[in-house]
Formats: sequence, structure tokens, C-alpha cells
Amino acid sequence: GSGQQEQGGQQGADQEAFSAGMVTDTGGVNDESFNQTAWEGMKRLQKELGVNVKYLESKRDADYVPNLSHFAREGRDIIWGIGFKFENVIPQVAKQFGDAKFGIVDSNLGGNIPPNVVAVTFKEHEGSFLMGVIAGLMTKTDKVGFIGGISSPLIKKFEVGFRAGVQAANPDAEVKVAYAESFDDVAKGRSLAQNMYNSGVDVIYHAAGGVGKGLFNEVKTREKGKYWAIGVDMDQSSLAPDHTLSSMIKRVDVAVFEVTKQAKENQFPGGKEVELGLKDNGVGIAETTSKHVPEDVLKKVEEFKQKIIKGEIKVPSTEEELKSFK
Amino acid sequence: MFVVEMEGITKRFGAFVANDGIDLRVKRGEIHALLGENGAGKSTLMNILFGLYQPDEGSIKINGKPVTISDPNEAVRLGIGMVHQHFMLVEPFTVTENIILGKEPRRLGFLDLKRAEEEVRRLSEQYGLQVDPRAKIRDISVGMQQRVEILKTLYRGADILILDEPTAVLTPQEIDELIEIMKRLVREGKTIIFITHKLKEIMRACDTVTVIRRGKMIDSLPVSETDESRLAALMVGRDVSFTVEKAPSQAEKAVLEVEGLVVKDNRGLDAVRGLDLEVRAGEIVGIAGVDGNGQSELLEAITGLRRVEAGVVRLNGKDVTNRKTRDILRRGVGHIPEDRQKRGLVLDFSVGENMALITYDQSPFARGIRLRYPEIFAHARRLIEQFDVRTPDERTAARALSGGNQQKVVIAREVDRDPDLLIAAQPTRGLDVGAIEFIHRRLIEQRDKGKAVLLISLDLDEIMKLSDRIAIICEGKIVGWVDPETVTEEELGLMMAGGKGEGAKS
Amino acid sequence: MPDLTALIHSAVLYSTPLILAAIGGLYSERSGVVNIALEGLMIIGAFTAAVITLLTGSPWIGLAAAMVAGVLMAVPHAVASITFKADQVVSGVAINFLALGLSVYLVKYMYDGAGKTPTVPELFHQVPVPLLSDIPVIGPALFNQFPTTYLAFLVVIATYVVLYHTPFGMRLRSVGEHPSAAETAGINVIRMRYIAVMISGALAAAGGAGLSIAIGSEFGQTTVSGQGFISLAALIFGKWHPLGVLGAAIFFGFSVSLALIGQIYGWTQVVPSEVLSMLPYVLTLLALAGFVGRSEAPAAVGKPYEKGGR
Amino acid sequence: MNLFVRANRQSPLLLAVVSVLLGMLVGAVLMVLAGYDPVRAYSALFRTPFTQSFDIGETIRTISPLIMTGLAVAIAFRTGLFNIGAEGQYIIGQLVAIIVALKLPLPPVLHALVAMILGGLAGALWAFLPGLLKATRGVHEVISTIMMNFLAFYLSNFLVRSWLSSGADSTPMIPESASIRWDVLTGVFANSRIHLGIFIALLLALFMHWMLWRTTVGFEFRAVGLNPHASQYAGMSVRRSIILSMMISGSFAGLAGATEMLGTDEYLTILTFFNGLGFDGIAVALLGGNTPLGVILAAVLFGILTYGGGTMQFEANVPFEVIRVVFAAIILFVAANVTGWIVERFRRERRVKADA
Ligand SMILES: Nc1ncnc2c1ncn2[C@@H]1O[C@H](COP(=O)(O)OP(=O)(O)OP(=O)(O)O)[C@@H](O)[C@H]1O
Ligand SMILES: Nc1ncnc2c1ncn2[C@@H]1O[C@H](COP(=O)(O)OP(=O)(O)OP(=O)(O)O)[C@@H](O)[C@H]1O
Ligand SMILES: [Mg+2]
Ligand SMILES: [Mg+2]
Repeated sequence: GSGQQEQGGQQGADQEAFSAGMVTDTGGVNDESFNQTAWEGMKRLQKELGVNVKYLESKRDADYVPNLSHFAREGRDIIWGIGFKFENVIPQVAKQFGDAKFGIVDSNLGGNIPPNVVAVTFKEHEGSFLMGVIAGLMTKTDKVGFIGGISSPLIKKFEVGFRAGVQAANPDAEVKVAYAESFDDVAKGRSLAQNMYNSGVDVIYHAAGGVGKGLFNEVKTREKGKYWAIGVDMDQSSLAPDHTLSSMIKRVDVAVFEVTKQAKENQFPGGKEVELGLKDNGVGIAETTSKHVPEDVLKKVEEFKQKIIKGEIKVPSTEEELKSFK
Repeated sequence: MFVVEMEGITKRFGAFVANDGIDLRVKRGEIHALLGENGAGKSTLMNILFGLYQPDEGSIKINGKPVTISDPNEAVRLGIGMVHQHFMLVEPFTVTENIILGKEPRRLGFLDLKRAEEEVRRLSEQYGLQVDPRAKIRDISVGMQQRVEILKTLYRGADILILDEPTAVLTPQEIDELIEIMKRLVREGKTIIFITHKLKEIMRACDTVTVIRRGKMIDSLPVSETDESRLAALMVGRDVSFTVEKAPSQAEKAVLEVEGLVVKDNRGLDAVRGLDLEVRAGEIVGIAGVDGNGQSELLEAITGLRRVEAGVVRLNGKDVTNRKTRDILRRGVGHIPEDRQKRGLVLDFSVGENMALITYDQSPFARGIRLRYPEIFAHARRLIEQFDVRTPDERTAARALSGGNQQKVVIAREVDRDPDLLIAAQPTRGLDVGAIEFIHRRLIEQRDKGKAVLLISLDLDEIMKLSDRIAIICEGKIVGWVDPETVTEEELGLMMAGGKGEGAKS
Repeated sequence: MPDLTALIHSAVLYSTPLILAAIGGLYSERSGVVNIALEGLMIIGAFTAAVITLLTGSPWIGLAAAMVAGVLMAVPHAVASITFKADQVVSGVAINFLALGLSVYLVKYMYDGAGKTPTVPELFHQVPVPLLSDIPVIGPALFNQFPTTYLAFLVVIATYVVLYHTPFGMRLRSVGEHPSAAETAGINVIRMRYIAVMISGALAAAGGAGLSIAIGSEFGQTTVSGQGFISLAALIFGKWHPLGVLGAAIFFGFSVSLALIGQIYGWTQVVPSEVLSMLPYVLTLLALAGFVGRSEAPAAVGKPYEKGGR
Repeated sequence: MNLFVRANRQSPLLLAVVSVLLGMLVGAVLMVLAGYDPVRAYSALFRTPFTQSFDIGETIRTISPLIMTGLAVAIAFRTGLFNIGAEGQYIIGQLVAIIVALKLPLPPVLHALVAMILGGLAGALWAFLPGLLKATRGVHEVISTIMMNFLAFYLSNFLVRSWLSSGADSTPMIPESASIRWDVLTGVFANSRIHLGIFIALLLALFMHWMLWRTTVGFEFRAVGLNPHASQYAGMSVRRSIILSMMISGSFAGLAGATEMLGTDEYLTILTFFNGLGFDGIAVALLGGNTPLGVILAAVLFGILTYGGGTMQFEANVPFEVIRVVFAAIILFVAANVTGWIVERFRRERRVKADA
């Protein structure tokens, strides 16, 4: 059976139960990344609050509008578009269906947020900063690496935050950066990881979707305790349990859960950008981090985290900001 | 006594009856001629004997035993070998590889090419075939290729050899040699079925002849009891005139002048090496030569299809060297290419479109870039009438026409443009007597209208009959001019071979 | 500068699936059947390998199953284009649709609507070949690789031997060059073509398996993402010759690696990474335009064979 | 190539209908095997695209670029060229269209027109190189167009990131002046994103028909496609035809990209992979027998299946991918000419016998 059958509520559910719909981007609902995490949040809504939930996958970018409209015409109370790719279509559809509420993840819509839309973004650079701290402190070679997917401002945030973290924790360490210019090509990820490790890098952080699988497949084959990978979006330690230092977690589930809950309680933050950082528990460190990262390092990380939360450190998110960082 | 007995063989292709109750009996150790016009059904009959086709009716006995020949493997097992009209050789393969294909000597499961080469060399010597086992097919002459075909059958232990029109592509000397080979084979105990429509060869080489016309067996008789004109009448079903009537040439000024022409072939080797040629208005110049001595390259260079490396081509006194083909054609050159299906026609186009293949963008067929199909078809209807093209209508695809009628489409198109120079390459290859007569008359007509005609043919009869002057081409040069009235076939053949024996060429 | 061993290693790693698929294509096209379907055959291989490895826990069984699945997926192509004389390009395009649709459909059915399989835990690992891997420079580059890579090397060598030193290979080539000649020599053209197309299915699927259970560790609809087409390009680039194909695939893998590894050595400071990523494609175009040029396909490729056809 | 031209010539309608039915049967079997309900699935599939005006609009929107890429591939096929590069030409078309839309301030109507025309020209340019390489160096167009696809992909991403976007991962929306949506249409189809692209697609089909069968250029294309040797012997420039045909093909694909940009998407994101419209165009062209009308019909079928497939997944829980299987099966049945052997029997009786 398919994933959808369990959620009951086959037909439009405008009556009794509060209903929510979620449209994935082209990654699909089981992308082991933000679509999947978002769906976790939806499932929690169903379990804990009895919300009627459902998702639609998008085959290509042109499907976003029909999928969103579909839910809107069904009369769902809140409709989520997961991923920055929705940033241009959400305002259109929101305008057309003024009565429905919408949420978008990973974009602030350039600041122009319609009153029936909430925009959820994350301070990935903050989370990545902590990964940088871990990497900077754990490296024995003073060389760490970053593998990006397709170069874009969003992925740049990860890179810059990471580099800032490394710099803050270990000014001697060098960060090697490479982009696969793909989110799918595992072979490229593997080649990059191999070559980075061979060139002396011992910790690699990735923000590269499927390409990152190549990193884990590679690190798995290497000497334990010497070569490390750091995952992204969700706890990826299961991919290489003995080689994963940590993962930068984006709590898309938390965001989806909280905002939907607010909507259900008639406190929908329409027209606003909800930017979730370390402070809001929107980004964070995987729990499994303690498995390989020693106490003292974790303490250091916690210190940095508190400084960021208190605003003592402002983590850069672009190349320019990085230049003026410290 | 009879090695092959085919009885009441009928073969239909759709509604068309290619073989209609044919009987054929071949005696052991004889050379048995199978004679008939194009499309009479000779190849079909032999393909049945060789197991490529299954007869719809009739039975076959080999060495007196009834057999069913389901595929060529079965035929080979029965000792039958066939040399096809269109060679069945794989071009990029070597001689040896072609010969052993399908019955390869092995060592530990791998090809044993060394042993194969020795075997080929041995066979070749035994029958005096003189082939180089290591040469690639694409590098050897047609005559040589044919010997490879014969070797293929011998290698498979054939006792009955079918040779389907083996002489169509050979020089007189090569034909002599082939007949020698055939006689030697018969002496070694083989039986040969020899397909041809050249009566002379039958008279020279064969013991018995069976004549087929329109799918039916007409007669089977000992060669010693007949003569050429009787055979011709049997074949065609009426009396045939062997000569072409033409008035003496009134040659005038030069239409085509070629000086010091150098052209490369596809492999980048010189194919035409400093060739001089002149064709005047009101004459037919025939070029005689063994296939592959630069004829195709010469024509392509004249018509702008191939780069001229050195030398000049002048048309009506104007330099047209390396001009675009279109330009040259527009300046009054008509070209009947040697392979009508590949080069002369777009088979999936209608007859009408094919007749406008060169002039489609000129008035009245086009106005600006707009095509005017009504004009194209009207023009086609006129030519179909005028050239007696047998086709249901002008919209029928050229593919559906018979070979002769396809050729008529090409000729109609080229002659209708009334070119100053008409180039005709193998204009009658593969056609029957009726069509040949028609085409010959057209060529002479052009000449009599004061046009220049350049004829290239491997058929020496044709060259001798039509030409006012004959140029002999050998290794990319014109090695001599002769007068068709006085020269003999033997002299021509010698000059074509460039004095060298055929065996030396590889 | 990146070091040579690393570059070659990475080039070979990247080109392994391409080599296998392109050699698969070589069998098919040498027999006269165009194989646009390489992409689809790789997809079905990647899919089957992932699923079967997940089920059995053995990548070897996964690989074997992938090759069987590749053969099965090639059958409709063979039936349509050989027996029914369909246009081979059309049939190949249909196979590509079929493979992607079927595999993702099955993944969704089997894994609860997921767009891809779970991560495969038991993968092929890179194993050094004793002795050979000690050769300086190329040893570690060529002989510390995945079993699929060794398979690819073996397949290239075997294909060379088969093609030019066995009766089967000679017959195969003759069928693709001049099928009627082959037929008159007693070779069953139809059967040869079936066999060749099925071999191509097995090999292309093995290439796909390399993507899902060696280099990568899962199957999803983007796992193959165009590598079948690159393999097709390598086949043409390599002029339908096993060594040429090997060279073309490695050339391609090499330029991909150069573009990737260059980044580690700071090339992106000068060239944006997207532009660097264009390198393999630009180099291929230049190589084709500059040196390689015209490629002569097997003479009968693309033409359905009619027995006794004229 | 002749084969499917021929296949489609003999009783194309019967063949198409039988093939579609058989293809759907294959899909149904697959659904039953997996425990889905095919009746429900198909009724969802075919109901949605037609019932609500919004969905009708969206279905038409899905169809229009398919027609254009289908025609693009078909026109190249007619000249004997296999343009796998429609995908890249599409990307370049949308890229240039958005550049014009964002960077070149022009008054309404003119703005859209210029963006569209330049998008088409860009597609033509992108196809020019493979055409040139084929014509002058004999480089197989299949390889070169595959390479060009990737180049287009990276170029687009590079420009979006470095020049066209404002720190986000996609460009801003295009200004109203460059949009080819039309209020009347949008109104009729309940705010769906239907746009003028469909008319352009139909115009291109007409143009292709006119060009191929009514002009000297088309005459050359067809001649070269069917027999390049004879065309050359007849004085046509095979090189010119190859280059020109590739360019026209590219311009069609470029226009598909441009109209999608200016009508459907109205912004360009960083691409994560090819969106597949160019590849779908190959299937559409082949199924349509490379004729303009055939392409339109095939695109309509494919568009309905694609759009309706979404609802099918939603309502009957059947994975969307089954649609691809159905479509593949249809292509195979058409290509293998399933109805052919019946027809062949009749034809044999009527075989032309000109002489005799
Ligand atoms: N496969 C086929 N399909 C349809 N018609 C065929 C086929 N093969 C032969 N024919 C027809 O059968 C007739 C006899 O052909 P065949 O090749 O046996 O003639 P032939 O006597 O060998 O002629 P030629 O001297 O030209 O070789 C011809 O009219 C030909 O068109
Ligand atoms: N592919 C085909 N489709 C339809 N009819 C065909 C086809 N091939 C051959 N024919 C028919 O078969 C007959 C014989 O064709 P073929 O070319 O063998 O003629 P032929 O007897 O050699 O005549 P000619 O002397 O004019 O060459 C013709 O009437 C032709 O119309
Ligand atoms: Mg014959
Ligand atoms: Mg004939």
C-alpha cells in the first residue's frame, strides 16, 4: 500500500477536523531531507492534534501551482509548499485563494509576504557554524572540507557558516570547498570526498542532497576514528554510524508543526517571516553527536551556541559578511 | 545422372508470380546456363535452390534424392554453393574472414586465423584463383571479390556452384579468366549453374542452356544445337536487333574540357591523376575501364560533388572547377548517376517530385520559396507520357516502380532539362532489352541535337555501340583513345588492364 | 596541481558505469540494432541491484539480478525492433520511458510511497588487487577499485577478444555490417541480434548497478540521470571499438574529475564552479570537432533485417 | 525512419486507437498486480483534465510546450537528424526569455514579443553548433546535442546565481509587460496558468506543415532526410539543410522554453535537473509519426496523461509513474505496428503492379 492510505480522510475535509496539506518539491516526500522531515511534522500533527493531513508530490516545477490549487479548492485550512522553489508560486496562489492559509519553507518571499502566508526560514548558517566548530576542533590535520550541491545562495549560507565556525574554533585550519553542481550525482560526491580525504582533509561537511551519499559511502570504507563526515538536514549518522561526527539538523518538522498548530488555534502568523535559528530550536545538532565527539568539544560547541543565541556572535551568511567576521 | 532436379517450382511475391512452374535439370559436371531477361525469375529460382526462399509449389531432388532446402545451411550441407548477383561480402573484413564466416576453424574456441589463411591459400592455388588472404575486401578489385565469392563456396565443399550474373562487372580479360576457372572447376568434378544474359558467354562456356521468360521455363537445350540469335529470340520472345542505328557524328566545339585533373577518393588517395578529356558538341564519348579506376571520382569532380585537387574543368569554355554542384547543373549539365536508387532518386518521393528534384526551386515549380505542386505534377504527367514511364500515376512513390521505370524517371528528368553536356553512368545496368533500346535511342537523340554526351559504362558492348570516340581510363588517367569502328574487344580489354595482368593487382 | 593517481582513480571510478553501458551498446549496435535504450537499461539495473541487495544482503546477488533484469528489459526492445521491425530509435525511447516508469512505480509500491529505496547497507567496496595495486602511480589508481570496475575492465578485454578473435564476434560484426552476407553464410541474423541486444541489456544494467550498490547506495529516479546518454556518446565517440569506447569513457571521466578535483585545489577562485563543470562537455566537443570527427557506424545499424530482403 | 512514417501511413487511426487501448491495458494489469483499482485510477485520470475549467486550462498549458518540443524533434527527424538536444535548446530559450524580461525594459506586448523571439533565436543558436559540427566535421549530432544540453544547464544556473537573482535561489518574477498570459483566457479557465503558448504551438505546427510541404526549403529537408546522396547529386546543399533544419528545430524548442518562462513559470530557479520536456518531445514526435498533426495529437494524449496522472495519484493512490509505463507501451505498440499484420494482408492483395 502507499503512504497515503494510512492518513484516512480520502475526500476533502473542510468539515469537522482541521486539515492541512503539504506539497513537496520535485524531491518527493521520501527525500531523506526536508520534504521528509516536513512530513514527519505533519504526521505528528495528525497523531497529537488529530489534524487531517495529506501530501502531493510534484513531478516538475510546473506542478506546484496545480498541486497547491488542488488543496486550496479542497478547502484545506493550511497548505504548505516545501522548499524555496515555491517562492514565486505561493504568492500567486495565495492571492487567488484569499481564504486559505499558506506556508512556505526555506524562503522569505523577498520580504513581500501576503497576509494569508507565513514564510518559514532557517538560519542554516548558525547550525553550520556549530558544525564548523566541531570540524575545526576534531581535525588532526588542520584541513577540513565542505561539499556543496548546486551553487546557490542557499547552499552558500551553509558553506559560509561552516567556514566561520572552523575559523572561530581553529584559526589554523584550512577549509577546502567544492561544489558538485548537482544534487543527484553520487559518483561526483564520492570522487570529491575521496580526493579531499586523500589530500589530507579528515572532516567533511556536506550540503549536497543525494551527492552527500557519496561522502558517506566513501568515509565508511576508511579507517575508523580518523576520517569523519558531517551530515545535513536530518540526522544522517545511520548512513555511516562509525564515521559520522554530527549532523546539522533543520527542524522543518518543528516549524511545520508549530505554525500549523498556531493556525489551528487561530494564531496564524500571517504575513510574517518566521526565521528559526538556534534560539528557536529551528536548527540544531543531532543527538548522536555525543557518540564520537568528546565531552570537551561538546562543551565548546555549547559555549558557541549560547553566544550565538545571546547574540554575542553574529554568524555570517554571505561571503561579504564572512570577510568582516572577527 | 542429374545432380539437380527442380520440378514445377512456383514462387509468388504477394500477387506477383516470379516463378511459374519452372523445371530445371542439371547434369553432373556440366556448365549449365540459365538465361533470361531482367526480372525473368532467375535469381528467385536460384535463391530457392539455395534455401533463401521456400517455393510455394514444386519439388527439388539433389543427386536423385528428394530434399527440402529450408535454409542456406541445408543447401551447403547438400553441397550447393552460390555466388550472388550482389556480392555477399563484408567490406571491412579480410578475404579470409569473409571466406570462413559461418564455418570458422577454431582453436580452443578461438578463431584460428592462421590455419584459415593457409586453407584459403591452398584452395586458391588448387583452383588457380590467386587471391591475397589478408587483403581487405574494400581494397580489392571487383574481379578479385568475385573469386573470393567462389572460394567461399569451395571452402564449404560445394559440388554444385551457382554463379548469378558473374560477368556483368568484369573486363573481357577477367571474363576469360573466369571462364577458365569455371572450366577448371568442372574438370575437378564440380557442377556449375551459370546465370547470364550475355549470349556470347553461353556459346563459349556452357554445355546446356535453360531459358526463362516472365517466370516460365521456355526451353532447355544443348548449347551445341543453338546459336546466339535463336537464344535471343527465346529469351525475349521476339526477334531482337543487335545493332543501334546512328548517323555519323557531326562533332563541333568542345563542351567539356578537363585538363590535368587530380582528385582524391574517400580514403584520401589519388584516384584521378592528371586526367585530360574533351567532349565536343554532337558526339558521344565513351569511357571504357575496369571498375574502380577513377571513373566515379572523375564524374563527381566534373559535377562539383568532389573537390578538385589540381587541374581545370571547363564547360562551354568557362572555368567551373570546384563550383557548386547546383551551379554546374544549372550551366547545362545533366547527370544520370550510376546508382539510380542511391544517387538518382529519392525512393520515398513521388515520381513527380523526383522529376523536379533539380528544378524544384525554379519557375514554374516554385514562386519565391513557395512550391507549386500542381505545376510539378503537370510537368511529371508530360514526362511520363513522353518517356513512357510505367507508373500508376505521378503521385506514386518511385520505390514502387520497376528498375527500368525508375531509370526512365531519372533519364526523363535529365534529358528534359536539355543540357549541353549529358553524363550517363551505367545508364542501362540491370535493365532489360526493351528498356536498354529505349535509353540508347534517347542518348543518340541528344547527340543528334548537337549536345555532348559522356558515357561511362562497364558494358563494353554498350560503349562500342554508342560511342563516337572511346577514351580508355586506367588508374586515374586516360591511357588512350580509340575508334569504336576499328577497335576489337580484346584490344580494348588489354588497354583497360593497363598492360598489367589482373592477378598482380590487389 | 591535483596528483595524477588521484585523478586517474577518480576518472576510472566515474567512468565505470559508462564503460559497462557503452560496451553493452557496442554489442547491440555492432549487430545492427541502435540502442538509445541504454539509459533505461541502466535504470532497471540500478533499481534491481538496490532492491535485491536490500532483500538478500549480498551485492553480488544484487549485481547478478540486475544483469538478469537488464536482459529482460532488453527483450521488448529486441522483439519490437527485430521481430516487428519497429524503428529502433522509437523502440529505444519507449524502453527508456518504460524503465523509469516501471522502476519508480515499483519502488513506490514496495517502499510505502517513497520516491527511492532505503539506503543499501551492504555495498560493494573498493578492494585492492594484490601486486597490481603496488605498481607506482597507476597501481593505486586502477587496482584499488570496486568489483564493478574490474568487471568493466574484464568486459572490455573480453569484448575485444570476443569481437576479433572468436567466431561469435566475427559473426556478430558481419551481421551488423552486411546481414544478408551473414545469412547466406548460414548465420541466423535474427538470433544474433537478439543475443546482442540481450547482452547489451545485461552490461548496461551492470553499469546501472554500479551506481546503486557500489558508488552510490540507493536507487531513486535521479540515480542514473542521463548517464545512459553519456554512454551512448562514449560509444559513438569511441567509434564502436571496445578500446575506443574505453578511451572515450575514461576521457570523459577524467575531465569530470578534473573539474571536480580542481576545485579542491582552488581553481574556483578563478573560474566559477558551474563553468568548471562545463569542462567535460566542452572537452568532448573539442575532441570531436578537432581530432575525432566523422565516425563510421556499422553499415547496417538501424536497419531492420528482412530475410531475403533486396 | 521510413519505417514509422510508413507505419503511420497505413491506417494510422486504427493503429493509434488500438495501441492506446493496449497501453492502458498494460497499465491496468500493473495496477491490479500491485493491488490498486484501475477503474478508479483511470476514471480519475480522464475525468480531471476535462471537468473543471481550471484543470482544462492547466491541461492545455501542459500540452503546449509538448507540442513545441515535439515539433522541434520532428522537424529534425524529417531531415534525418536526431535532435536529443531539444532539452538544452529549451533551457536556453527560457534563459534568454527571462534575461530579456528582466533586463530589457520595453513596453507591454513588445516586451513579451521580443523576449519570445530572442528566446527562439537563442534556441536556434544553441542548435546551430551541433548542426555546423555535423555538416562540416561529421560529428554525430547525438553526441554533440547531449553535450550541449549539459552546457545549457550549467550556463543557466551560473547566470541565475550570478546575475539574475537577488541573493535568492531564483530570479524575481518577470514584469507584467513581458507576460504572455492573457486575462481573457485566465478568466475563462478559472485562474489557471494557461497562456498564449498554445496558440504559438498551433501556429508552429501550421508553419511546419507549410514549410515542409509547401516550400522549396521543406522539399530540400525532406529530400535530404530520405536520401542525402541523391539530394547532393541533385545539387542541393546537404550541409545547408542540416544546419538550417537544426536551427529551426532549435528555435522551436527555444520557443517552448520562452513561452513556458513568460507564461507558465514567470521566473527561473536554479535548475536541479533537466525538466524532461525535450526528452518527452522525442516521444511525442515519434508517436506522432513526425507529422505536425500527429505531434499535436500525441502531445494532447501525453499532456492529458501527465496532468491527469497527478490526480490519479491523489485520488486512487496509484503512483504517477504508471503513466510513463502506459505511454511507453503505447509507443512500443505503435512502433511495432500491432495492427499492421492485419492491414498487411489486405495490402498484399492490392500490391501495385505497374507494368505487365
Ligand atoms: N523479395 C521480393 N519481393 C517482391 N518481388 C520480388 C522479390 N524478389 C524478386 N521479386 C520479383 O520477382 C521477379 C523476378 O526476380 P529475379 O530477381 O528472380 O529476376 P532475375 O531473372 O534474376 O533478374 P535479373 O536479371 O535482373 O537479375 C522480379 O520481377 C522481381 O521484382
Ligand atoms: N517494393 C515494392 N513495392 C511494390 N511493388 C514492387 C516493389 N518492388 C518491386 N515491385 C514491383 O515488382 C515488379 C518487378 O520489379 P523489378 O524492379 O524487378 O522489375 P523488372 O522486371 O526488373 O523490370 P525492369 O526491367 O523495368 O527493371 C514491378 O512491377 C514493381 O512495380
Ligand atoms: Mg537476378
Ligand atoms: Mg530489374
